[in-house]
Amino acid sequence: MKFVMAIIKPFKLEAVREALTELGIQGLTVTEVKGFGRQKGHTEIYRGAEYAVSFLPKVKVEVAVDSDMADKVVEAIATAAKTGQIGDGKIFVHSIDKAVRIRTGETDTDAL
Amino acid sequence: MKFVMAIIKPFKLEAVREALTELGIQGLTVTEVKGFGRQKGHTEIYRGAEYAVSFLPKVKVEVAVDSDMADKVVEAIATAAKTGQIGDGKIFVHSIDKAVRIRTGETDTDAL
Amino acid sequence: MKFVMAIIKPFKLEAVREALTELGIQGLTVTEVKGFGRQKGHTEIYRGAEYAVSFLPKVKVEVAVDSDMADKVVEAIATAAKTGQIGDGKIFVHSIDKAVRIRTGETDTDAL
Amino acid sequence: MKFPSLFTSGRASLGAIALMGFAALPAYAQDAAEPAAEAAAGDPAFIFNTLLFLMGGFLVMWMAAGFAMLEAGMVRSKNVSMQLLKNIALYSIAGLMYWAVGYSLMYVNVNGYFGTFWPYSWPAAGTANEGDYAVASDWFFQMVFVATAASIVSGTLAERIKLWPFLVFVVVLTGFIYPIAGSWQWGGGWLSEMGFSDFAGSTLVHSVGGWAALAGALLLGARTDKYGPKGQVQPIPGSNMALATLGTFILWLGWFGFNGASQLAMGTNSDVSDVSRIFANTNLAAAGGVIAALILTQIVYKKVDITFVLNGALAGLVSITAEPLMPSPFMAIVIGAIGGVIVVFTVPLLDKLKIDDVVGAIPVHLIAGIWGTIAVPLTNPDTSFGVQFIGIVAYGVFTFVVSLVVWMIIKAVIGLRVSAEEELSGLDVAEVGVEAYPEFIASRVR
Amino acid sequence: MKFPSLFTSGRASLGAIALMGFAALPAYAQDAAEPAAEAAAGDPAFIFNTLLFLMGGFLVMWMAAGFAMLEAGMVRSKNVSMQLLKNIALYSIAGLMYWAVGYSLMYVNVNGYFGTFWPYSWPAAGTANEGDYAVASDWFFQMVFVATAASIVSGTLAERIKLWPFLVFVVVLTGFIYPIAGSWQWGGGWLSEMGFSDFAGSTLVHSVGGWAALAGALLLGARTDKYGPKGQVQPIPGSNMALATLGTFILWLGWFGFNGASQLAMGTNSDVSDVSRIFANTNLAAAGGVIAALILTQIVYKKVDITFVLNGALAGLVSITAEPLMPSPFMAIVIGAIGGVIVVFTVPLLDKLKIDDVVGAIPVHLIAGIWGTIAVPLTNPDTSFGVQFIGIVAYGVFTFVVSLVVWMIIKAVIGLRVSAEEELSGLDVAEVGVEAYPEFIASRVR
Amino acid sequence: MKFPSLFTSGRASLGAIALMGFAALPAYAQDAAEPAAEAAAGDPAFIFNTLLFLMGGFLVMWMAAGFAMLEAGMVRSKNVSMQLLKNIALYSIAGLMYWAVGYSLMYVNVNGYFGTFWPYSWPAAGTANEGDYAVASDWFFQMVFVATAASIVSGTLAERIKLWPFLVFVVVLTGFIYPIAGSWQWGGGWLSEMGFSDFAGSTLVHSVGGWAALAGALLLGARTDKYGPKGQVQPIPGSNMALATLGTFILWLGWFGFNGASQLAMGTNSDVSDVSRIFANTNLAAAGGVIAALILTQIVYKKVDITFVLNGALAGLVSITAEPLMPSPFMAIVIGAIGGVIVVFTVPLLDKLKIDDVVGAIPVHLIAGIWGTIAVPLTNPDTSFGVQFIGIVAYGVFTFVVSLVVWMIIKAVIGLRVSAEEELSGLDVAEVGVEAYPEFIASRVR
Ligand SMILES: Nc1ncnc2c1ncn2[C@@H]1O[C@H](COP(=O)(O)OP(=O)(O)O)[C@@H](O)[C@H]1O
Ligand SMILES: Nc1ncnc2c1ncn2[C@@H]1O[C@H](COP(=O)(O)OP(=O)(O)O)[C@@H](O)[C@H]1O
Ligand SMILES: Nc1ncnc2c1ncn2[C@@H]1O[C@H](COP(=O)(O)OP(=O)(O)O)[C@@H](O)[C@H]1O
Repeated sequence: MKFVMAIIKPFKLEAVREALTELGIQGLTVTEVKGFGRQKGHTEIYRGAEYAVSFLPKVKVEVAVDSDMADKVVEAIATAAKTGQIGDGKIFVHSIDKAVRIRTGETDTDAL
Repeated sequence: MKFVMAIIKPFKLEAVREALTELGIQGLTVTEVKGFGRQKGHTEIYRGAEYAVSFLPKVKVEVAVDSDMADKVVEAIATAAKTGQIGDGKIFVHSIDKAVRIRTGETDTDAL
Repeated sequence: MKFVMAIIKPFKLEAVREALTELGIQGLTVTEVKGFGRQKGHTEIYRGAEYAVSFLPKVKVEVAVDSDMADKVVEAIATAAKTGQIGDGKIFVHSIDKAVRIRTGETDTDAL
Repeated sequence: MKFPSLFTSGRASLGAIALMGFAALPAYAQDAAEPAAEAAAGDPAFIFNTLLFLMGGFLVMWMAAGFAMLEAGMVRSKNVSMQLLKNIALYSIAGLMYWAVGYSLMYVNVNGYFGTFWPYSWPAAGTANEGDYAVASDWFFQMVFVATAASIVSGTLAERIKLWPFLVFVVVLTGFIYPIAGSWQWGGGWLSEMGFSDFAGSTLVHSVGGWAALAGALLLGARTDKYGPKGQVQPIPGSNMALATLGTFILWLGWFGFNGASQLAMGTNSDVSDVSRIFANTNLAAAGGVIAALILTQIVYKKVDITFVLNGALAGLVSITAEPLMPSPFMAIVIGAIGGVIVVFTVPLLDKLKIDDVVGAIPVHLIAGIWGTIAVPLTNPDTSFGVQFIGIVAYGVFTFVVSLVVWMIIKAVIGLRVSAEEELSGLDVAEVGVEAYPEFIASRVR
Repeated sequence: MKFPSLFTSGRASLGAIALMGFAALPAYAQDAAEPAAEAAAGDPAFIFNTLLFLMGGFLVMWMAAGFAMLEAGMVRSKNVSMQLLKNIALYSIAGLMYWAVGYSLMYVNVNGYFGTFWPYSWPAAGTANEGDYAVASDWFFQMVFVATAASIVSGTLAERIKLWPFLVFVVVLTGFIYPIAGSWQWGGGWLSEMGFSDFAGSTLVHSVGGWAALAGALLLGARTDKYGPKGQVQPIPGSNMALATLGTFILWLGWFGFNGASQLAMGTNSDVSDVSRIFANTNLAAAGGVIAALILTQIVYKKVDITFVLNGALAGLVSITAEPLMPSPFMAIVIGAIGGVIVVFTVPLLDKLKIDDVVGAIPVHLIAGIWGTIAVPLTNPDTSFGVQFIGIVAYGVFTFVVSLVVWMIIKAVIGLRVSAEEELSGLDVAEVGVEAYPEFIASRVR
Repeated sequence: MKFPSLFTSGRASLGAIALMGFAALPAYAQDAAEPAAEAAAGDPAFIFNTLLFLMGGFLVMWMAAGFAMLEAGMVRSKNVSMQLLKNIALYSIAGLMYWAVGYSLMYVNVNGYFGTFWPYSWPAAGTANEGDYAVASDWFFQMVFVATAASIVSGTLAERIKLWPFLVFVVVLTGFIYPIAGSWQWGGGWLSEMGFSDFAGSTLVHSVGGWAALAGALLLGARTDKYGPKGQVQPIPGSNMALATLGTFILWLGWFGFNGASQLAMGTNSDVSDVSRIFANTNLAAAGGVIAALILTQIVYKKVDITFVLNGALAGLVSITAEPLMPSPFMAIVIGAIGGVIVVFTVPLLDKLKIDDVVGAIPVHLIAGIWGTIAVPLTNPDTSFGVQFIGIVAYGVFTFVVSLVVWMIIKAVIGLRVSAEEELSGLDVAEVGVEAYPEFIASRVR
């Protein structure tokens, strides 16, 4: 099984969720994060003093999938999350050894 | 070493922490997340218009453990977090190459 | 490629980011988390009743890097995040199979 | 050019005699500002007294917002919308019920034990009643008091009671229980005959609210997980201390109306001097409550629990409410400070009894209310401990028993408590449908 | 020892006659407290009337905070600083413009359709004007009304309008549109001649604000994503119900000043009785609005939407504003309750028309304002439905058309709307530079 | 049926003459409503004056909540409970100290430099003093002023000072420093003899608070990381702009009491007209401050910093406080606007000097306070720049030096500052034990 982690722009979450649902993905987990990257933050002025806001709000989407789904999932996310503008984010994939569904005790692919 | 990531119902956190502590686990990290899954969210009405709340509050628990502890840890979490109701969550396990304790520089199993 | 995840004290974030930038790292992702560990929380009293605050605020920093950078990155974080006091946190490293930059579709090392 | 009469448009203007900022204008309207013919010259005392009720009334009305903020700050974020909703609804119900039946039941034709069952109304527009003040202003002032009593209940029972059963109880409390009990004293009933004294309502308002809350709390039970399996107390911190503090300041401000306007008159030098005395004493008692709670929590717990300090202010205010006029400044401080002490010791006590009072309303309103009522003879020679005691017991027994019965009936008929699951997910999702802070990720651990 | 005169220091003191708490002091100042010589003894009616304006004025001023909190609670967290900024800026602009031109245009030398273009000023310090009240107090009271009208616009257009274009519109609205329209009735102009009646401004203040908001909303368009591709409504929940509720309570409190002081006099027993009646009726109507919205949302939607209940309170208040004096208590409740019903049904209606009104200001202020104005003849025999209708249409046409033209000019010259990207990132980052809640991680999904 | 007398029950009722809403009742109580015998008919001027103090007093009391909210909004979330606690505690201490010694020291038997060391008390219940107003109302009004001065200190020193040392300073400030300094002018002391003029306290209240804060800030040092290693300013944004704005509106509202009631009388037509003038001027000055800050930040920084705009409102208010009566409307706007300009330029200046003032209290209260005092002779011909200057310097030297000494003694004996670690974890955890927003995950980066 593979674990796909995507860092995307927050307003793209709904599009990504829909794209994944269309692929038949039944579950995913979302975390609010802050990203630092090529997309520079902005300079703000507070009470007359400048400061850099270097971290930008992003959303992390995590999906565990069957290995042969992984590429499709990556592609679906990449397509749905793309604006073509800097800061669109990244997708990282790694392998997982095991998955368990807590409710039933099912494991691995059955658990997803 | 293994890295165990569990997505659980928020109110089960305390039970999970206790179960892990009993196993001798000395540290873990917790993140507030939102989950999308078989457990459907609910429909809300705001000012006369319906909308779906598809993301539900969940908690992510992460524990790095010695490989031979991994199964016990998974089991402990699965038992403690179980309500038998839909939405109980998932546990994912993957291998990690390295662990470092920042304070001491200890590595791998010593670092956990 | 490697994926480095560090749990650090929140006020060390800026130092860590600077250390990584000096290494040439161009992106990273930050999450607010709560940690449970050897560093004990504190006991609080609320309206006359004691309770333990066992989770402490921490920050999780995640960086995907080229494999040969991994050690340097771990070292840089370890140095920058260290106070020598209990609770400084941990660094975990695992391998990733794939990385994609959403904006361009570049993959793997190019994507970082 | 004719100006609209008062009734037609509600406006007149002295624009005609306006002085311009930079230059004189060529012409002014000539015939403006014919003052509306006055049937009779005003009686200053009548106007002053009425004004006192109106000012006191709007200050006490503002306390509804104070309770709403205090309670919203003391509950968890998942129950905040519900708590806000209850507060605005209860204030509205109190207003309607006190018109529909409450005021008459409390003040009209009281037979010693209750008055008359009828809606209440006021002189027609453009006319005034005989007497010392406009009755509508008195109605307004009395109405905001009953809302206060209902707010107390709302705070204690937060985070687990369903909306509608709570509102049904409010209907009964504000339409019947409070007015009947009130008629015994302020309506000139049997307790007032006996010489009981409760200037602005330590017992009539605050303890009555507290007894009703206590009855509800016993029947409703504690919030899930408030008390652990081994009986230990598991604190459930409130979500927003800024709101709780704001609420406390609002209540403090409103209390000047609560106590000050309970003088009921300011048309003479001595009456307005008494109102002034009451303002000063009220403030001193609250300050005494704050400082007592501050010092005591530092000593007992090594840290200063802000929620105790906020409760201390309110307990000081409740304590002085039974007699805000007679005490010397020094005695006012002492009476208030003892209120603060009461809070610090009785909040944990209630927890030992497993009575779960989310905002501390029972210590603040009921227990400090009893203390304040008992303390009246310390400074008011026309009163006696015996009669004060009788009054306290009478209000306690009546309110507690009737409330308990009402709560039991409501429980039997429609139920009181949300399901365990709803309590877990929060009442905002379960009953209101609108979360208070939908964008903020709250720690959902409890 | 001589005490400073009032003008020099602003202080005097009766310290000399102070009674000490614990012991007499050896000596008192002997010559203290020579009362400032009074040119003439005061006229109680003059003073009471002026006091009514001052009290009413500060209560209505407080409504500026109410709108700010209500709107801050109903927008998303990324636009909160902007909304707060707009509210404090618009209140300030209203104050300056109503001095610079508004008051004279509305009240001085009105020719039937408008008054005079000049800054307004008051009698010199230490002097008093002839007439029934101090003109400066009237100016103050009228000024806070115009700010209310501007606040209404701010709520509807939230989350997408740029700061400066909005403020430019406020300049025109508060300096010209509102005062000209106001002169027709309260300035003694043609509508007042005709017998139109709007006691405290259901139409003159609330509908005028609502029409201006509607014109702006049509030109500005809805927030991105408010209406989905298939035309469905995609709710955008407000970020903070505690603030929204606080704002509503503030407005409710302020409304006692709004309606009560619109009696314009309290120097006679009957005037102060009327003010009392107005207080009671105002409260009953608001309560009616709350309870109607509460019950209706429970029935229609199965849950009680707190935002509708808050809107219900305000709609009840707006509804009674055209005639808060004449209705019996029962009628006041009915009039207010219909306001609550209006909200529950017209909020979704506007959405169907794709008119995006962030806080529900159009239902609350415009539609309930029309209802309140139409309802006047139900209880005030001196008025007629026909004339009320003419007034409503006249205000509607004038305000809507002029506002639309002004909005169009502003749009053409400097633009109205932030870019899509700025809307996405939030107006706080884009235009204010200071986020409202920088430390809290908000859900940035929308 | 006998109604309880006022002292016994605090209630009476005209229920007997009540008019029923729907039907007449069979019988009314016959003997109700015997008005309490009045020793003497009231003197309207006495009552009006007293009422002015009571109204002004409760409005200024409300400013305590304003400071609490403003400061809670301008600090980081980890220090919010502490800031709230300090504000409610300082208000309470001010109330107790001003009774225990402050008022007498300021007003009773002033020898030119200070008055008498004794607690202060009031005429017995049911009696009235000779003179123009009830002394208790004056005490109440003066007491809330001293609390204002203490609030200023709290804002500047936020986020790093320990609770108890701060409260010890408040005891000294409110019991001694402020009253002694105040006696020089309002107590009829040497500065008032000389012809110094400060109507409502730009210098006596605001600058005094500001000087005390400045002395503390110098000794306490800046917050960790406020100034970077290379001396650069590292902004620390406040956690909640909604609260900061609410606080500002509360203060604005309270200021009508602050300045308006400093007229000290409204028993004559000219006095109440002056109060009206003051209301109008106060509002115009605040609006001027807002608009000046708004335009200036847009020009200088390209974005409108809401915190500057809020400070601008307050600076406008402080600026007009020394003379709110004499200026024409236009001059009031100008005086206030210059206050707004001062804020925008002196906040960064203080940062250059590495004086860390969390809420901008020194620019707003001290610097604008000096400006307001200097500006008095522009509109008040009875004053001179020379004497104004002497007054400003006298207050500055006295308050700064004495405060510095007191701060140094406190520092030596019990220390002033929390440890670096406690500062990092936040004062709420370290000293209060109750976090303000325990459920919300705050960005803990700073
Ligand atoms: N090496 C990395 N490891 C982890 N997260 C990264 C890394 N590089 C970028 N990110 C995340 O991806 C986001 C977008 O990256 P950025 O460089 O700004 O633009 P782009 O995705 O267009 O290259 C960042 O805000 C950060 O959250
Ligand atoms: N494939 C997945 N990848 C990542 N997280 C998942 C996945 N499937 C489910 N989850 C997480 O687990 C939670 C529970 O899953 P759900 O399908 O609702 O019920 P159950 O755990 O009973 O099968 C989800 O809310 C989501 O956070
Ligand atoms: N086994 C683990 N797995 C995941 N996170 C851990 C683990 N152990 C510790 N942590 C994280 O590291 C933080 C610091 O650990 P702690 O034991 O308190 O101190 P130290 O880092 O000095 O050993 C914890 O708060 C927790 O967030």
